[in-house]
Amino acid sequence: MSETPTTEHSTSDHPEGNRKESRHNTEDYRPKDYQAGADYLAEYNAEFPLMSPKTDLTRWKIGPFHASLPASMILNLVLDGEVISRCSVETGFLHKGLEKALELSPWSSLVPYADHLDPENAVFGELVVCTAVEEIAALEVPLRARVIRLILSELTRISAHLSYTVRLARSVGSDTIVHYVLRDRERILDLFELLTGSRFSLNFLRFGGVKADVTEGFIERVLEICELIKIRLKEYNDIFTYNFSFTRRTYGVAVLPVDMIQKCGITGPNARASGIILDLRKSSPALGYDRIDFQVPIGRGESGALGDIHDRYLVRLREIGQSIEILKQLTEIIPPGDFLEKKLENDIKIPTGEAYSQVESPRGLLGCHIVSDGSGSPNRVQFRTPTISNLLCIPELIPGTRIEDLPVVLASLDLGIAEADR
Amino acid sequence: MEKTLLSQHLNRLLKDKVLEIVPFGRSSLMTVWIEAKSLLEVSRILKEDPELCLDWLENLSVAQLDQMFAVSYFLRSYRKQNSLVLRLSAVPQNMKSKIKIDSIASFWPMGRPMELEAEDLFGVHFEKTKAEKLEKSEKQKDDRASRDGGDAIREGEFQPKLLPSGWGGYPLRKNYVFPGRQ
Amino acid sequence: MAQYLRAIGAGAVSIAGTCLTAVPYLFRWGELHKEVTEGYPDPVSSKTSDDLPPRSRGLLVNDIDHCTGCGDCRKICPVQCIHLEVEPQADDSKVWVSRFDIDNSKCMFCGLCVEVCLPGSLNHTRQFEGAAYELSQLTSSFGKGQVTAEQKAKWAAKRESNKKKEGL
Amino acid sequence: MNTLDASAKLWTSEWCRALGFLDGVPTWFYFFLALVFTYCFVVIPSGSVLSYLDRKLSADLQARVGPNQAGPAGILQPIADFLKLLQKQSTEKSNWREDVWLSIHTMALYSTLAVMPLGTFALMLDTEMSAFLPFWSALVLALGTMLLGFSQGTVPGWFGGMRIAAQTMAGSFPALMGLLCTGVRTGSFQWSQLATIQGFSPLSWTVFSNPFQTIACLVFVTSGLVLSATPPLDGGLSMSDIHGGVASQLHGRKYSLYRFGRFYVFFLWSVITVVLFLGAWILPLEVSRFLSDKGANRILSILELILLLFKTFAVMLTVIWIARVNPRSRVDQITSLAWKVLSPFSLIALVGASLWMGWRNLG
Repeated sequence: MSETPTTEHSTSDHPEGNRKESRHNTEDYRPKDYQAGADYLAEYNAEFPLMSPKTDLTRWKIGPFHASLPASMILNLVLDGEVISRCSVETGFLHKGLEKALELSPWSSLVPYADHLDPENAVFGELVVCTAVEEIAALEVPLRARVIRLILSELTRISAHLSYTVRLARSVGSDTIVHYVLRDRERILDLFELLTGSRFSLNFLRFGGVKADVTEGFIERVLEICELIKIRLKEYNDIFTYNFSFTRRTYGVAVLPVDMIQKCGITGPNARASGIILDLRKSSPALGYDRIDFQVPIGRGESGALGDIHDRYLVRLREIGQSIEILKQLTEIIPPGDFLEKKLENDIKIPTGEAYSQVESPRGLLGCHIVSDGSGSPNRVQFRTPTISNLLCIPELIPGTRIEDLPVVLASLDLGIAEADR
Repeated sequence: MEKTLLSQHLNRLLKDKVLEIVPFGRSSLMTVWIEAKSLLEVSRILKEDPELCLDWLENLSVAQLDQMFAVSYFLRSYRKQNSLVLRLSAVPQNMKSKIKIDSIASFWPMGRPMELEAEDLFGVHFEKTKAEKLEKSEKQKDDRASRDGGDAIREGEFQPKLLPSGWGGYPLRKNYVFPGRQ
Repeated sequence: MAQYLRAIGAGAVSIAGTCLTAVPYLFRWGELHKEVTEGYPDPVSSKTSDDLPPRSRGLLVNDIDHCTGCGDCRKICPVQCIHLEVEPQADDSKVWVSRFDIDNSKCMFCGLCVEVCLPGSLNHTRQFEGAAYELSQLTSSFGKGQVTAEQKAKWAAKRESNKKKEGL
Repeated sequence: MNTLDASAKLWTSEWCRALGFLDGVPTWFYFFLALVFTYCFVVIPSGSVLSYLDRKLSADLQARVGPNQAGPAGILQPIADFLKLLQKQSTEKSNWREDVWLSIHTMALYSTLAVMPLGTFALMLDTEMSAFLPFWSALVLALGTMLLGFSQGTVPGWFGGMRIAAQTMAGSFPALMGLLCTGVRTGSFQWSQLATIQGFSPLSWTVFSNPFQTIACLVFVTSGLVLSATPPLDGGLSMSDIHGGVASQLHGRKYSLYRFGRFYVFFLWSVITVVLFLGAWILPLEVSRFLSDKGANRILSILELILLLFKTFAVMLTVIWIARVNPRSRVDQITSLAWKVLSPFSLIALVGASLWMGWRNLG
């Protein structure tokens, strides 16, 4: 459907069609040096645009659904041959009204809703909400619960980076590694199911702790999976990371320079791949990583260009390795004791106040600003999501690449459109 | 920077533009209340001050407390450990009208999508400065998009459009009525 | 020239190495290289509800005899998928839960309702197959049924008499 | 035309008699019958067998099971696929340009059945030109695909068509040079000559006759992949950015026609590779002499066909194996591979092979 370059399609994904009307007007594109005037429009063939009088540049509108897009959004490309010369991005197709829903629902349902902020990294949505609420209400989290939270978040980080690998491999058309990686991610989802009873929407964290203690054998299985993933990482390197075709498609493509990162506010692995050491796990002791010995992998520019697609991929692979180290240490230091201060009440009230909490999610810095007015539901819950910054850099990053690189570049940026649109 | 040092420094820098410096919730952050009209000047000072070096707008949050809208800018520095919350309040003429605040996108470009979101959902219109508008129109003189008005898509931009154009009301305001629930 | 030849050699070696990495899978050598597909409706290899971990959150079930009709679950549900109607019974401490519907198409299986259920009547089953042919079949009803007007009047009369007794 | 008449008659008349046809039907009928026979009993079964093997092989490589529902071990899956594609109807409005180009390119494509070398008795066109004719199929396929893409008027069609054309242009030169290398050894481009100069034992195959022929064989296979846009060198059919290029607008029966044409070029190319370099259909000398002495030409041709198809499948499965585990290359990288790597090496192979032959003849 969406590959037809000009005709406007699905107006049904938005309640009102007139939003699209305005877009229609800008449908044709004239290069700046085109002088023919009004007769251009008369000859313009709307059904088969490529049969219109030839101009140097082609306009191609991709989206909202297309194989090369990692999520639903619209890309307006101006193509010079196969090279993209300009591009604009439009999102908002997955707007769920999450922030409004959180305002309307009681405090107790904050956590299950926060799962849906970014379904892939459900724990981080819960974590950021819980940390903020605990700060407002001055709730103390037992040490055991903190460690369980850290174990869950590191497992999620591994799973998120594995699915990143899947998306990147799919975009370059490598099928086999996709199946290997998904197989291993499945083991992590099994662990979530064992601990929380659900694979994606965990609903496990509570204000002041976690819902339940670890089940029997959970810690052993975590260690088992750490060992397994370690073996698998080597296999991924053999089959994919340093594959000739893959490196040829990623070395030096779509380099994110440092000034663009600072201009767009990019955080997380994307920023670290360009050599910026920016990790809340190290800089913010409140997250509880201060007792753990680990490194923050940054891009090393092995391909000759620091911050290209391959660097972004390698940083994530190395982060998986570091997460395994963290998990091993966490399983050693997990203390006995309570896992929750007090059980969930039906109509829980949080005192008046506000808090801004940050966590280091797999995509970058995830922040949450919660304002409470002392009533049964929050006054305002606002999320600062890393994907917004990643989207902001696309119009500057993409021009100059070929359209075959477009899916690879988009996949390498790790866009979680669910959290960008909320 | 130390908390007390920071507030002293801010008082020295901004002089009478600061209304109040209070702690942000229970955290170690400082909230600097300013007036809406002095926003651009304060932003310029904060960004260009070599000691503060607040070159990163981490978050932009709007919250409604009764009739009053509080706009908070969470500022941070890439190179230094500084961070603070810049906050201003605005009251719309009535609950259906837009609020106009100056846009800080010329200082912190990463704030633009968040501003657009707030505009969609809260009806807080972040006005671009005249210089910026001029630059934009220079750049897109030939483009049909600019002739069609502000709603059209422009090249080289990221636009989050959380609501269809012409959507009635601002969903995140407290008095918002859901369609079909009058 | 040397660089050109080296690049060709590196490419050939890398592609051959990649192909060889997949060879163990071809012959299923060892535990690590087994196939992992689980056929879904296949009774031999697929997961049944018994294979699920103990905390698995499946479709909800309400043991209506123990349900007190307090409505805590309805209040806490983030998506408002529980519809509850109760009638006061003859005995003041008891209620008749005439309608207890869970809309499975809305339910997000968060499990909050199970957590707050005081009598412990609401529980998760291990059942995870909720597909149905009609929309109405997606609602699972546990209510005891609507009460007739006669019965209502009877109970009301009894309550009145109870009150009078107490008053006396 | 003599060879044509003779071989077509020789090959098909046996079958006609076996099937109860009368003797004395015209030559063109034999010829037609041979084409239909080749298509129905060689190409289509090979396609279905190979699609099954492809699925199973990639499933095994990817730690999956693969087709397992249709028939025992999913062996009926190709038939199920075919039936499904027949049922599908196009949702798009029919586009006459598309129909025209699709049918033209299909007709041109299958005309190369006439030169398909399938055994000693299954050579319909055995002239000095016959080895060059398959280029016709690849070039026509590229042209047809390009025009098909242009006629669709969509961006994927446009770019898919352009890329296919560019790839074929880039790949045809080294492929031609690789073919010339074998001609240097044989001194002829007749299929029968190209085949009979080799033997059953691998040592007598052209590919191992001298190092330059080995280079020529590798270049020939790789440039064949470039030429026919077969994975892993199928930038023009890339799924991730342009939805498979030209195929993105084709549905149902049209798609199956197009898709099978793609397979046919790949198959044809592998058959030619086997005939040129990998010992063709040549059985051990004792076997073929014994059978021809007995006059059992039918059994002989069947055995030859089996050997040829076995080798062809081996070549094709190797290519599929490489394609499954390696990422897809970008189209500009593919064309640069063809121009900058394959072309120089094919020239080296040609010069080297000529000098080798000359030196041996002098010695």
